[in-house]
Amino acid sequence: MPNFDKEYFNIGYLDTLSYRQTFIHRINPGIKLVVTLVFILIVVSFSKYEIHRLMPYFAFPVFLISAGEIPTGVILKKIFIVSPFVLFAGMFNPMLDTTIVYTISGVPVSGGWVSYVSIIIKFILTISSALLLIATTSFPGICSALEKLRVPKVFVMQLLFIYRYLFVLAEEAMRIVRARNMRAFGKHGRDIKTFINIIGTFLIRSIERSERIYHAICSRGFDGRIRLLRDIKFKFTDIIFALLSVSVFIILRMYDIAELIGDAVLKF
Amino acid sequence: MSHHIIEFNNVHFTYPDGTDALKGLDFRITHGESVGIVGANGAGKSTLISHMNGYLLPAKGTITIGDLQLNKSTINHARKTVGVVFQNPDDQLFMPTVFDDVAFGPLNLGMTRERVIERVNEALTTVGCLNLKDKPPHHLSMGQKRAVTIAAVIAMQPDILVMDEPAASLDPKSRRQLINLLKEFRHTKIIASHDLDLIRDVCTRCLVISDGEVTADGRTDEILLNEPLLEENNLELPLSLQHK
Amino acid sequence: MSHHIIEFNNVHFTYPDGTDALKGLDFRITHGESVGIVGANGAGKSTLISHMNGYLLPAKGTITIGDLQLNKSTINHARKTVGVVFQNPDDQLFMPTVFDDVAFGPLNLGMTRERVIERVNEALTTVGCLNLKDKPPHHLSMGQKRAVTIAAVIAMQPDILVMDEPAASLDPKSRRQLINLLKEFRHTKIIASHDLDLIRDVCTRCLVISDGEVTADGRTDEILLNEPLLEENNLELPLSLQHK
Amino acid sequence: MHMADALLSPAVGTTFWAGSMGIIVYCAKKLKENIDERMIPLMGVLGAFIFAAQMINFTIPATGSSGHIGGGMILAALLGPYAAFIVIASVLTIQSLFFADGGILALGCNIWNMGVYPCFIAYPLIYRTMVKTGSGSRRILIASILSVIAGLQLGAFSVVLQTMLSGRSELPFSTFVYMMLPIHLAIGLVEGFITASVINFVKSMRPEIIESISLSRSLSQGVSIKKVFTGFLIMAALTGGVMSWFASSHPDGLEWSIEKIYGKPELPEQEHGIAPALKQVQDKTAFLPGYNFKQSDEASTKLKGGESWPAIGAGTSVSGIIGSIMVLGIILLLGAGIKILKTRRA
Ligand SMILES: Nc1ncnc2c1ncn2[C@@H]1O[C@H](COP(=O)(O)OP(=O)(O)OP(=O)(O)O)[C@@H](O)[C@H]1O
Ligand SMILES: Nc1ncnc2c1ncn2[C@@H]1O[C@H](COP(=O)(O)OP(=O)(O)OP(=O)(O)O)[C@@H](O)[C@H]1O
Ligand SMILES: [Mg+2]
Ligand SMILES: [Mg+2]
Repeated sequence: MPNFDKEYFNIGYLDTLSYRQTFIHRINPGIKLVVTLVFILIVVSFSKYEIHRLMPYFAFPVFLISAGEIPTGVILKKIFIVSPFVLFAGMFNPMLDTTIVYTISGVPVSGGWVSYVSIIIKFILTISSALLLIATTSFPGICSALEKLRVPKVFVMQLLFIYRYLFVLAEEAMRIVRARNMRAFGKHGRDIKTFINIIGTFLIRSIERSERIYHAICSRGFDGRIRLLRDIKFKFTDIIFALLSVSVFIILRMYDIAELIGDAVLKF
Repeated sequence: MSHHIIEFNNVHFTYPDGTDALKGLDFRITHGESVGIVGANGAGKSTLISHMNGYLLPAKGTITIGDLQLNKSTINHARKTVGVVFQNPDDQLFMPTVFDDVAFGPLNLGMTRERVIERVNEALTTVGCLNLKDKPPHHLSMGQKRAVTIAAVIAMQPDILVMDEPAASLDPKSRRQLINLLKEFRHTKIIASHDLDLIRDVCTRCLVISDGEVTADGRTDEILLNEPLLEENNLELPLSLQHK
Repeated sequence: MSHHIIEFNNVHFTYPDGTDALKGLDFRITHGESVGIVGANGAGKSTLISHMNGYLLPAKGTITIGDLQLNKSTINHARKTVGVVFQNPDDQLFMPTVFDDVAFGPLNLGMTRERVIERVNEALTTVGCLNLKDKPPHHLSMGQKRAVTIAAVIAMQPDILVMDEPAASLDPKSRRQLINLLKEFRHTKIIASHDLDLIRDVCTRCLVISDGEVTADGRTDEILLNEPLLEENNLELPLSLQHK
Repeated sequence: MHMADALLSPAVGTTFWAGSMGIIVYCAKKLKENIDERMIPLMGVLGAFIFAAQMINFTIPATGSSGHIGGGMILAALLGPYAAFIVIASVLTIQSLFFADGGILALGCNIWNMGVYPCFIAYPLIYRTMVKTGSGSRRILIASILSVIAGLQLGAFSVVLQTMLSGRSELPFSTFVYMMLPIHLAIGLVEGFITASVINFVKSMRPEIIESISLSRSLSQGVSIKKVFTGFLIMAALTGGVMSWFASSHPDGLEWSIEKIYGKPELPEQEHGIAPALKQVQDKTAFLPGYNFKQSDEASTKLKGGESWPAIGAGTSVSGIIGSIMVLGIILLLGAGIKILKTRRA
C-alpha cells in the first residue's frame, strides 16, 4: 500500500491551481479530458523497446505546464511520490531480458534496460498528463463534462459529493489527529484499540453529518434530482485545440521525428 | 398573511439515547415578528430550531406552519416556507461551487434560468459575496461560509427566516454587518443566540427556554433587563448595558 | 521558572495550498503573563496558536518554549507544557464518551487509575459537566462540547494555557465562569478571541494580528480603546464600553 | 496495489475500462430502481470518509510500523454491493486525478481490482452468507477477515494478470505472484480485523444506524450469484476475444489500428501479446517452484528469439539518441519561452 504521508494528501494546492484563469484553463473540460485520454492511449501503444519515439510527446505536458502557468516542481514532486509500484514492477526487466539491442560507443545496452526506461518514460508522460488535467481544469468542470459524455448521473453525483466533502472531512481528520497527538505523548495512544474508537466515532459522525446534509438538501427542494445550471459551450478555440493536438499526436505516432532529426544532424 | 405564522403546541422531543430535550413547548409567532430565543447551554434551543422545518419531528404535540400542521406529508411545504441557517455552515453548503449552491434551491423551485441567475446574483450581492461566485466552498473562510449559507437561504425567499447562533466566530465588523442585514429583512425572523447584544439589536420579542420549556416570553427590553430571570437561566445583562 | 516562557522569532508559515498565513511574527511572552490575541477573520490567529505546541512547524523562524527550541524532537515536551483548546470543539473530542475523552491525556501521562479518575472528576466539575460523563461527545449541545474540551485540557494541568475563541457558544454564565477560571489560573495564559470584553477582563497585554503580522502589542486597556486601530482591524470597542 | 498506465497495453487498458464502465452503468440502474434519497449524501460522505480516515494511523502491533484502513469492505457492509461499488469507483477516480495513483487508463483496471472482487465476490459469497441480522460480533469478525482477504487476494492476482497480459514488465509470473499474495494476505488480516471492529463499534454505539441504513437499501440488495458468474463469463469472453483479436493482428492493439488506417506496416509480426504471454505463463509455472533467475533468463531470451528487434542498426540508433536529445531540448526551450513570454506580459 502506498505511504500515505502528508504530501500525498496535499491535493488542495492542485485544486487551487485549477481555478486559475489562463488560456489552457478556459478550454472546454470535456475536450481536455478526451484529448488527455487520446494522448495516454497513444503513449502506451508504443512497444516496450521504443524510447526515442516517446520523446516528442513530452511536448504535451511541457506545453500545458508553461501555457497553464503550473509550477513544475509540484508536478515533479507528485510524480515522484506515486512511483514505487511501477519502479518495482519494471525492476526485473534489466535482469531478465539481456538481449543486446544497442551498442553506444562500445557499451552494450540490453533490451531489459531499454524496456525499463521506456516504462519509466511512459509513466512520467501518463501521470503528468493526468495531474495536469486536474491542475488546469476545475473538478466540477470535469464532472459536468462526464455528465455530457453520458456517464451515469449517480456516479457523477458521487464524484461531486466526494469532492465537496473530501476537504471538509480531511481537515476534520487532521484536526482529530492533532487532538490525539496533543494528548498522546509519542507512541502512547496510537494503539489499535484507541484507533478503532477514533475511526468508529469518526464514522458515526460522518453518517450523522450525511443526515444533516440530506436535510439541508431537502430544505432547498431536493426531489431526487440534482440540477446544475451550467451549460458549457464549445468555443472555436476548443475545436482548434482538439484538432491540433490530436493530429500532432497521430503524426508523431506515424513518423519517427526524433530519428529524422537525428539523421539530419548526422548528415550535416 | 397567515403564511408567516409558526405555532408550537405542547411539543415534546426525546433523542434516541433517551435525553428529553423538549418537554412541552408552547408559543405562537405571527407575521413580521422578530423573536430572539435565549437560554442556558443544553436548554434545547437548537433542538427547538431543528423542529421548525421538520429536521426533527415532535414525539408529542403539534407544530403549525402557516395554515398547515407539520407532519411527514406537509414537510415539503414547511421547508419552502421556513429557511433555516443551522450552526454548522459546512453541512449546508453541499454543492461544488458557491454559485451552484445558491442556485440549487431556486432551480428546484422550477424557475427559469434567467430568474434563477437573477436571484442568485441578488442574494450574493446582499451578503456581499458576489465575487466568490465561482469558488468552491472549501476555499472560503468561516465568516464567508456563513455569509454564503445565508445567501442560499435568502435566495429561496422564505417567508420565515430562522438562525441558530449566527454570529459565532464572526469578527466584530462582520457581526455588525450581519445585524444590519437582519434588521433589513422584513418578514418573520427567529434567532437563537447567546449574543444578547445582537438579540437586543435585532429582536423585539424574546423567548427564554429552560430545560426544554418556555420559562419567559415577552418584550426583549423587558426580559433582558430582568436580572433575577436572567440569573436563573445562566444569562447576564447584555454587555453593552454592563457599564464599567 | 523559565518553563513558562514562549518566544516567537520571525515565524513564517505557508499552508500547503500556498496561503501565506504568517509573515514574520515576533513576540515574547514571559512567566505569568496573560495575553490576548485579537484580529479580523483570517488574520492568522488560529494559525499562530497551532504553532504553540507544534501542530504546525514554522517554515522559517524559530519558536522557543521554556528553555527548548521547538522542533520535531522537542515536540513532546511542548505538548506536555502547553495545553491548547482549539477553535472547533468537534474535532478535539474523539473518544466514545466524555469520560474517556477527558481521561485520555492523563492516562497517557502514565498516572494511576485512581489519580486519573480523580483528575477527570475534578476537571468536569470545574466546567460544570460532571453529569454528562457518560454521553458521547457528538451528542452534546455546542456549549457543552466546548466546556468538555476545556475540561480535557485542564485535566492535564499544563504549565501554559492557550485557548482559541474559548467563549464561542458558551452561555453568559458559563462564559463568566470561564473568565473566573482563567483569572484564577496563575501560570502563563494566551487567549485568541473576538470577544473583546473577555479579553479586557482576563488579559493585561494584547497583541493585534493583521494579515500574518503583529501590528500592535501593548497594554490591553490602551489597545482596546484605540478606535482607529480597532477600526482598521475589523474590530470595535468592547461592548461594555459602547454605552447605549 | 494500484495498477499503472505505464505497465498497460492499450488493449488490456481499454478492455477493463469497458468492463468497469459497464458495471458502473449496471449499478447505477440498480440504484435508480430502488434508491432511498438519503443514500445520495450518505454515499458521498462515506466516500470522503474513506479518504479522510486513511490519514489517521495506528501502530501495528509487534512490527512498530503504522497502518491505516482501506475501507472497501466497510462500505460494502454498510451500503450494500451496488452503492459500495459506485462509491469505490468514485474514490478511485478522484485518486487517479488528484493523486495520479495509477493514471487514467489504469483506472478501469483499478476499479475492477478493488471494486468488483470485494463487492461482487467477497461480499455476497462470504460476508452476506455468514452475517445475518443479529449475528454476533465473533461471526462478524470471521466473516470480515475472510472476505477482506478474499477480495485482496483476487485483486492482487488480477494486478499480476493484467501486467502479464500487457507484456510491458518482464517480471516472471510466479515471482510476481509470490511477492504480491503473501503481502496482501498480511494486509488482509489486519484490515479484516479493523473492518470487523469498526462495524461492531458502530453497532454497539448506534445500532439504529446500521438498521436504518440496511432498511433503506431495501430488498433487492442481495446479489444474485448466477448474475455474478454470468457477468464474469461475459468479461472473460470479452477479454479473451478482444485480446486475441488484437494479438492475432498485432500485439499492440492501438498501434495496429493506427497503422491499418495510415497504411504504414512498420513492424513485421512480432511475437508478443497474449499468445506468447500465456505461453510465458505456462513456461514460468512449469519450473515452479525450483526456478532460478538464470533459467527464466534463458526462457525469456528464447522466447524473444522470434521477435525481431525492429530493424535498427547501430547507425540508426545513434541518430535516434541524438534526435531524442535534440527534441527534448527544443521542447524545453519552447516551454521556457512560453513561460518567459507569459511572465513578461503579466
Ligand atoms: N444528537 C443528540 N443526541 C442526544 N442528546 C442530544 C443530542 N443533541 C443534543 N442533545 C441533548 O439535548 C439537550 C438540548 O440540546 P440543544 O442542542 O438543543 O441545546 P442548546 O440550547 O442548543 O444548547 P447550546 O446553547 O449549547 O447550543 C442537551 O442536554 C443535549 O445534551
Ligand atoms: N488549512 C488551511 N489551508 C489553507 N489555508 C488556510 C487553512 N487554514 C487557514 N487558512 C488561511 O490562512 C489564513 C489565516 O487563517 P486563520 O485560521 O489563522 O485565521 P484566524 O485569525 O484564526 O481567523 P478567524 O477569526 O476567522 O478564526 C486565512 O487566510 C485562511 O484562509
Ligand atoms: Mg445550540
Ligand atoms: Mg481562528
